[in-house]
Amino acid sequence: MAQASSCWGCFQSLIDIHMNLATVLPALEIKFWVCVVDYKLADLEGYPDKSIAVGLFEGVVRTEEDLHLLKTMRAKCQTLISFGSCSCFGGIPGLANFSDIEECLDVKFRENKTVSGGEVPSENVPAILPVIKPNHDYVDFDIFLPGCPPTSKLILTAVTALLKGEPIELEPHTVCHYCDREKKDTPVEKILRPFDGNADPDRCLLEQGYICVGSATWGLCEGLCVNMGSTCRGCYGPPPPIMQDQGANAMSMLGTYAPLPPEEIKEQVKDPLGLFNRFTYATSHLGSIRIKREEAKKK
Amino acid sequence: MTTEPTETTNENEEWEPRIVAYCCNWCSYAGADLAGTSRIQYPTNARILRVNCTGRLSPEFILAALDMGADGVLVSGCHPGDCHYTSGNLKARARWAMMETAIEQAGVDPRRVRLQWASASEAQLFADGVREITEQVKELGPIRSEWK
Amino acid sequence: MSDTKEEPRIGVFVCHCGHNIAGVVDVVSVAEMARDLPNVVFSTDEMFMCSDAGQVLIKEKVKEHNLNRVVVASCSPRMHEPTFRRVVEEVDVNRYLFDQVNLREHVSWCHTREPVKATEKAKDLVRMSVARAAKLENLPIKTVNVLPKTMVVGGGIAGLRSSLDIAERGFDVVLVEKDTQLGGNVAKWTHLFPSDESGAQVIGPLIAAVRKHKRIKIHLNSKVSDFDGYIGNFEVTIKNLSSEKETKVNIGTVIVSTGFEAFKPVGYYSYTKSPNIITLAELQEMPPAQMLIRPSDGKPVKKMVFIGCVGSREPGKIGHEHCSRHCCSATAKAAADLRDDVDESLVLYQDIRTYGKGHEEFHRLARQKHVIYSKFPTDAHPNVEVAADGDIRIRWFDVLAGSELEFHPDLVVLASAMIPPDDMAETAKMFSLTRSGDGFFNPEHIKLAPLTTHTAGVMIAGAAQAAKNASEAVIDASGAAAKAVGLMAQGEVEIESTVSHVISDLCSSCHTCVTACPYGAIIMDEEQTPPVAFVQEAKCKGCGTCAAACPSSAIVMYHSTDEQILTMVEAYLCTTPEPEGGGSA
Amino acid sequence: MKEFALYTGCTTPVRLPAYEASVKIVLEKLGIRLTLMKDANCCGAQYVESLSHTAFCAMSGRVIALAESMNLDVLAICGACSGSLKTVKHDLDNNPKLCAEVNELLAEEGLKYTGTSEVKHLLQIFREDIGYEAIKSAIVKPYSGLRLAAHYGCHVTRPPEIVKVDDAENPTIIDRIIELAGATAVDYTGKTRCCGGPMLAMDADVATRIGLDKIKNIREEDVDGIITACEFCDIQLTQVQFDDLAEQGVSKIPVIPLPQFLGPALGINFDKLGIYLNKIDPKTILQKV
Amino acid sequence: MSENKPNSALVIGGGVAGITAALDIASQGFKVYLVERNPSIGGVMAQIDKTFPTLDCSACILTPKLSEVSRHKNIEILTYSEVGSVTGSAGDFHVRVKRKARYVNEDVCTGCGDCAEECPVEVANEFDLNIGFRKAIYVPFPQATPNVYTVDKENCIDCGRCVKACQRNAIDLDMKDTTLEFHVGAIIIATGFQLYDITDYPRLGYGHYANVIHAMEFERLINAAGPTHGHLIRLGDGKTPKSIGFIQCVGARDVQKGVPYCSRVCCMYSIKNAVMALEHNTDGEVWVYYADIRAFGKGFEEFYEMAKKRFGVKFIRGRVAEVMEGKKTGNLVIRVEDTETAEVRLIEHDLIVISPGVVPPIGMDTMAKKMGIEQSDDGYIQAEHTFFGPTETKTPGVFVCGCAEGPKDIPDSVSAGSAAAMKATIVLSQGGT
Amino acid sequence: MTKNEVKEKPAVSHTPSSDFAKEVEQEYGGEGIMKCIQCGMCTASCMVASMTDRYRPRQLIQKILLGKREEVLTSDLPWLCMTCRLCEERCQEDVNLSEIFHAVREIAAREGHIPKVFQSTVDQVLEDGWLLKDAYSDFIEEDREDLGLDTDLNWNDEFVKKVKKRYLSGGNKK
Repeated sequence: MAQASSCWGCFQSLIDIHMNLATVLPALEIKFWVCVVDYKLADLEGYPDKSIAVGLFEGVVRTEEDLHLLKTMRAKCQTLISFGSCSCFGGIPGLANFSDIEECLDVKFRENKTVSGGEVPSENVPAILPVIKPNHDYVDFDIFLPGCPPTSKLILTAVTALLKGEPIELEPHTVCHYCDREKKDTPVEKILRPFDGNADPDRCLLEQGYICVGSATWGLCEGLCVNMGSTCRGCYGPPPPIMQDQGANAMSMLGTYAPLPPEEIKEQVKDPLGLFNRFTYATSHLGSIRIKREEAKKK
Repeated sequence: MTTEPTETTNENEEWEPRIVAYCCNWCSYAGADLAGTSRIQYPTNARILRVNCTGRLSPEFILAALDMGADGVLVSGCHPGDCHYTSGNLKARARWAMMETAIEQAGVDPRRVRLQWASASEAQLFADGVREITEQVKELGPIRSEWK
Repeated sequence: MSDTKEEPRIGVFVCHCGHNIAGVVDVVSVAEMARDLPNVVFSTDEMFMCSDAGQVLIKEKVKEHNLNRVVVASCSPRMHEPTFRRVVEEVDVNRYLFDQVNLREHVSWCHTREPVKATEKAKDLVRMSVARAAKLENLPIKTVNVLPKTMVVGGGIAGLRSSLDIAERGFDVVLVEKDTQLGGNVAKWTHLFPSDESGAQVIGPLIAAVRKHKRIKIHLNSKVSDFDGYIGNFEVTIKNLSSEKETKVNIGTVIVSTGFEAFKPVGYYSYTKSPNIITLAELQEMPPAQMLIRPSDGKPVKKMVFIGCVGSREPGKIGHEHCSRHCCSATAKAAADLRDDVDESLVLYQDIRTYGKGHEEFHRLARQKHVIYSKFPTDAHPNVEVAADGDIRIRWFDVLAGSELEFHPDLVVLASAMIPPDDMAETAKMFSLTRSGDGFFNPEHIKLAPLTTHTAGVMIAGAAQAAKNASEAVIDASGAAAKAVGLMAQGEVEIESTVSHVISDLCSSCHTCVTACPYGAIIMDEEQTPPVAFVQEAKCKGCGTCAAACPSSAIVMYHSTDEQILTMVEAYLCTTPEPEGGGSA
Repeated sequence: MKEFALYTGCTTPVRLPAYEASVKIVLEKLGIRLTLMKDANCCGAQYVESLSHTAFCAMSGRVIALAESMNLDVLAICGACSGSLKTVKHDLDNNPKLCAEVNELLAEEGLKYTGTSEVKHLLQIFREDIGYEAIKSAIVKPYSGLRLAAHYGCHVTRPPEIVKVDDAENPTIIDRIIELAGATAVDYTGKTRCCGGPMLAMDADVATRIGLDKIKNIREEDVDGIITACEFCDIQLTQVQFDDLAEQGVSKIPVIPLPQFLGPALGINFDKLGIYLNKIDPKTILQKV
Repeated sequence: MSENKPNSALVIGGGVAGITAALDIASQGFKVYLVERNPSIGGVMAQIDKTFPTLDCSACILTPKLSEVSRHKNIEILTYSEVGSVTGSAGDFHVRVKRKARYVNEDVCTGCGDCAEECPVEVANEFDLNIGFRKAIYVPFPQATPNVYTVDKENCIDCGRCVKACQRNAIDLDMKDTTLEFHVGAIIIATGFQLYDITDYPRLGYGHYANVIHAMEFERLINAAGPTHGHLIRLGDGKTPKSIGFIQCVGARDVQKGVPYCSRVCCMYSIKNAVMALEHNTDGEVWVYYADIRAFGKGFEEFYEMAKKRFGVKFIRGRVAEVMEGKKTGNLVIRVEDTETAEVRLIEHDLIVISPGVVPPIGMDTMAKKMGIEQSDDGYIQAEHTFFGPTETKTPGVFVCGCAEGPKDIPDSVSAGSAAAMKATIVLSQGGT
Repeated sequence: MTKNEVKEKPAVSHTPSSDFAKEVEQEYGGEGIMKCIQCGMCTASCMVASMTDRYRPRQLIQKILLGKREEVLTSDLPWLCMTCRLCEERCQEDVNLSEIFHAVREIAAREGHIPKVFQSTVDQVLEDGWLLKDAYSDFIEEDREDLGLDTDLNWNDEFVKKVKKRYLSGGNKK
């Protein structure tokens, strides 16, 4: 199990399998898991190619080191799993692509509001990459397990299947499939911000005007948020075939639900990319254009 | 969708923008036909793709085209209220509003995309639209140049 | 849908269309380029693809090369797609495996002076079409029954004629008229210029016959409030405007004959500023009297003036650019007929368009009876002023004498435009009809299909299509009736298979498509749990809004799939540079 | 032998006597006898015609009545006279009131218009009364290598439905005779246009320019001469060539009345035809036999 | 045979009106005999290059109709045929049709053209207004329907080479005219029109000056399938005309020539041709001389405006008095008064196109008399009543459509064709009562 | 009022009337005046019009149709027609212009508007019986003699005097 730039939440979720770990762990031989087992990168590099049965890769490639780790994992693992939405779609870190790398460094270091005279560290840190490209642009993955984080249940299902040597069966449905709210098939009359009014707890949030991207999101979460009263923000990315542009789909869906005058829509939807591609900017078309732009800049 | 776009133009030739034009069958495609039969001349840059209705167009089609290297995308349909399918164009218009903002957010000049309404009898309007986006995109340069 | 996913074998046929395409586009090089495209096994160019020779060529080559996809690069598919679909079907290629490239309307005709770039564009378009062709799939050919009943919308002279013809031919008619009586504009006219009859004389017998006919059901004071279904099987709701009572009727065909409205030229020639400035329609509606009298005081009119092209022929003014066709002849006849009543009568005109049979004679008669014709300049229309005492003064320039003229008539008659009725937009929407610049409905083809529309099963007749006189409306009406009867007599008709389809496994029951469909064609299949969306194909008109809206990619729009569209974009943008030919073989 | 009352009109005897002479001698040669009308009066064309239609009818009517009294049809050799007499005859024949009015005046000298005499123009005599065949067989000295332009004269051929001389838009009689005589008839622009003569009174300048325009069009066809059938036209087309406005430095094109042209081909000598009187000498070309 | 009322109709004339009528009757399930005197159906529309006001290519839009007719199982096309006699009454007419010997067996000929290749006789092609050539065995135009060859016996030299060339033995030079007899319930006259013979206007120089042509010749000249392959040239010297003048109202609106009525189509076809001329030669200039521009149909006025504004066609209100030929250039000078300025103008053009009016076709009188159909003063078929029977003749069961009733443009002819079909099928469905 | 209506113009404008046209129509030869549709064929055909801007037969007809009586009668325009009838031959509405202009001349003449040359010529003709009495010189007489033609031209001058008395004394009367 390897980890690039990320919040470590996915592995946290793995740990959250709790008691089930007891049944799973004995079946595993952990060859590399920096935060859990004391193997170094050199160990991983030292294994023969394809000697590891399954690898889980969490996080996004942000640095040269991340990239090296990813490539090494690919070389050593027979099955490489893209683990979590960062790894699958760029995730939240992918939103960094809104700015070019210099802008990022400005915010983070040079003009950091809590540090004066900050500068970009240059020693003992891996070189930072100019842009976040989806991991699968660097290497091929065998399995994608999105989610921010993937639910423990999902992880368990996957791990169990892997142990049995069976294919991982994932339902292709979107969040709506799991949503218990009622649909009346009426178009949206006004788009509401989350702070507007009180939502009818039993009725589809979208129909009420609250932007829920559940219908454009893979429902591996089984409707966790929507059934809890919150709109879906799309953390599982698009449903299979998962390399669709989730944002484009969501906009198409929402435009259909809410054929309102454009001014009204622009007024209410100020940040469509953030709304609809929150976890998938790097793998979206617009994100792809941005990546190409940053790469070109480098040249 | 990740196929690398290729340059079709030679460096020393004058660069010509590549524009994907989605036209609805009932109004704008017919309008483009009429532009032809009326011998209205307009730039050669747009490649018209016929769709039944602008309502058929997900932003995906526009964004994918840009991603594949289109320098501009034109969407032309029936006037709001005149949709052959009642309201497809209203849906297209709403989608467009969000997409336009998104495009801007992503740092792509929104003048690369154009949504216009041209009925079957508005050949001139159609041709003007093609001319306009072509000229606009020419001004902006190749989509690649945005990151040069 | 495709049961046969055999390797695509595409034939490309590039049409010269005589000089039309070949004069601009290097068709030979286009055909050569196509030969090297993936899946293309045959490519050629030919003088006229639509000719018998061209059609035979396609058939021969399909057989010879075992082609299963055909791309014809010629004119607009709006013109010849049906022709070529039929051709490929004759050699057992499904009609949906044909694709047409528009090299004429979209290339050669609009890039006449740029042959090199036009040829580039042509090549791109052919490459795109070939890519699409490879992704095309078989679709079944479907027929539906046609109910033997026609709804005629509008009970004016055209609607009455259509109704009567269809009924006499032995089919049922539902006649819907929004007014409380039949007869339309014609019934209102005491004088039916340019004929000798009064409106009542013309329309009376028709109304009587329609009323009497047992096959015709009349709904007066009614409007179509809902229109659903498809050719042969429309479901119509007719709403009575006063009782609000709704009647549902199933019908097979529709004739829209909603006529026109005489333009009220407010803002022109001081219309409304004097009761003695009226429109030609108002003149025609004036009650019959011994003498022509002045509306203001009932005194006999001594001097009158007609002004032509009021609200017609105004370039750049939307809805008023067209010629209203009937007015010149009507004016000539009116002026001639009324000349005996008055001392002086003038016709101010731009062009005299007495084109119809016998109409030139009205024009000559008017002149013979000393009606003075005076042509005013296109860019300086007559000036009409109404003085405080009601005196009307017209000043204008007579182009032909080169002199300034002035006249003080008792009555000014404005030959105002024929414009669509004010609910035209509503009607258009109801029947999915498009309108042309003149505001009237677009026919299916302006030359050869003037009576049918792009909405299969819906015909148009009379002034609903364009400004027309009553006689022309009558001819249209019978013609439209023939079109309706043709469908009903056959009893069944082929319909498009380009409908949406839900892949139920992928459906997540988000209901987006249900909300999206303007025709209510998508419902949730309650048999399944959870219920998934389901397209009622007969109701689907193929707009594809649902396919675009479905966030799960669960909806396939047949013949317009995402893949079929995007592959074209890709073929345009992501080509590998053509390998340079290594000299001629 | 057919006989006609010859009405010379006012102008021919004075201004172009050679025309009168050549008509007589040529027609005689072709078997037509002419009797000069005595005690005639002006037909009233143009001038009286403009002031009073009735007066005009009376004047032309009297000329025809005179012929009637001679029991002969009228031969008019002047275009204007021919036109006047024919139109008036048409009017009198179709308007009994007018006819009565005229006859009232004529009665004073014992004349009466009854409509029995035909009015014919010279060209009609050639075509109808002599015939092309007869002309052809009478040719003894055919011309050769001669290019000639025919000028018919407005009042000779128009209005066609009344004068009934030739096709007004595409007249052929003179051309036929030119060809019969062995010369080449040349078509030219504006063949049926007016010579400008009638305009002389109101605006001589315009009249001249009209005539010169015709000369210019004819000259473009490289012709040797112009053949006329009306003395007014003949004189006008001759005179304009002497005008200051005329193109300088070019040879003048002889203008020849039809019988004067036909005469030599029939073997009649030049002098009898009065050719020596022609203002633009046609001898050289008429010698092309 | 006449006990059972016939379930079929006769359509006389295979132009666009007749074709429409035939299709509309046949689509109702009745049998139609479509009689056309030329070797192919298609009529005048087949000769036209583009149509106004959309500039659609005429053959392109007509061809599908032609093939629809030829494919229709209820339509029997009788080309190269003329109606010999008609007796009987509405519901049951007895018709005799003379089928002229075509010398080619229609059922066998595939239109391959081997025969024409062999034929040594070249004659002027009347379809191209005698500008181009065809062989003595020929099809009139590429889209001809039926696509079978015809021997033009007047010019055939009986050499028999075509007979040998034909691999299907379809040619029989001894073929005789035959007569076909059948019963029909209704008859539609759609015999169309012809153009006024403009040699009747010597002042305009047609037939006299090489570079004065008429509109239909112009259509063939700009037609890609025409004798010049669509190159607009002067027939006099092969030069490309820069300046073209169109002369209106020739053989139309002319009381003196016996055609007092407006021909309805000339204004528009000339504007269309003017636009096409500029389309062919963009740096040229085009003038139209007219008395009134009658752009009255749907989209016509808009087209007229477009011609003026966008194409820069110059319109002069004034009828042309005469056309004069320049001696060396072959150019033509027209005399006209611009009546809007009272200026007399002499304007030089490289090419003059005369717009002839529409007159009833040759044989209309004979046919009408033979069938006992009433004609109007101007020689067309008299419609029963403007409102009550615009497509009915004075003879019950006999209908009229298209230009047989008077000049009409294509959409009006098509509408009338459908209308006549409607009326005919009412008679058929009611058995003539 | 549409925006392109004529601007206020101080020029004296004429009030159209059909009276004059009716008057011409009543006159002999003037019957066809109402047939004119102003196509310009006559002007284009007219040689006078082609040589001078003063004369436009079509426009003259229109002025009559609009009732510009004084303007027409007091001008010399009606007298400029050569009566060559080329226009009539071509007129597609069968308007007989030269006869119409004769009719107008007659009206003008009755009201004393006669161009001098017309008046003097008429006076001469109606005095002498023919046109060229004064021009018939001895030289011409000799020529005639040489050609074998009558030298006594025998013109009657009695009748014309009667005509003058009856129809044309003091201008003319109808």
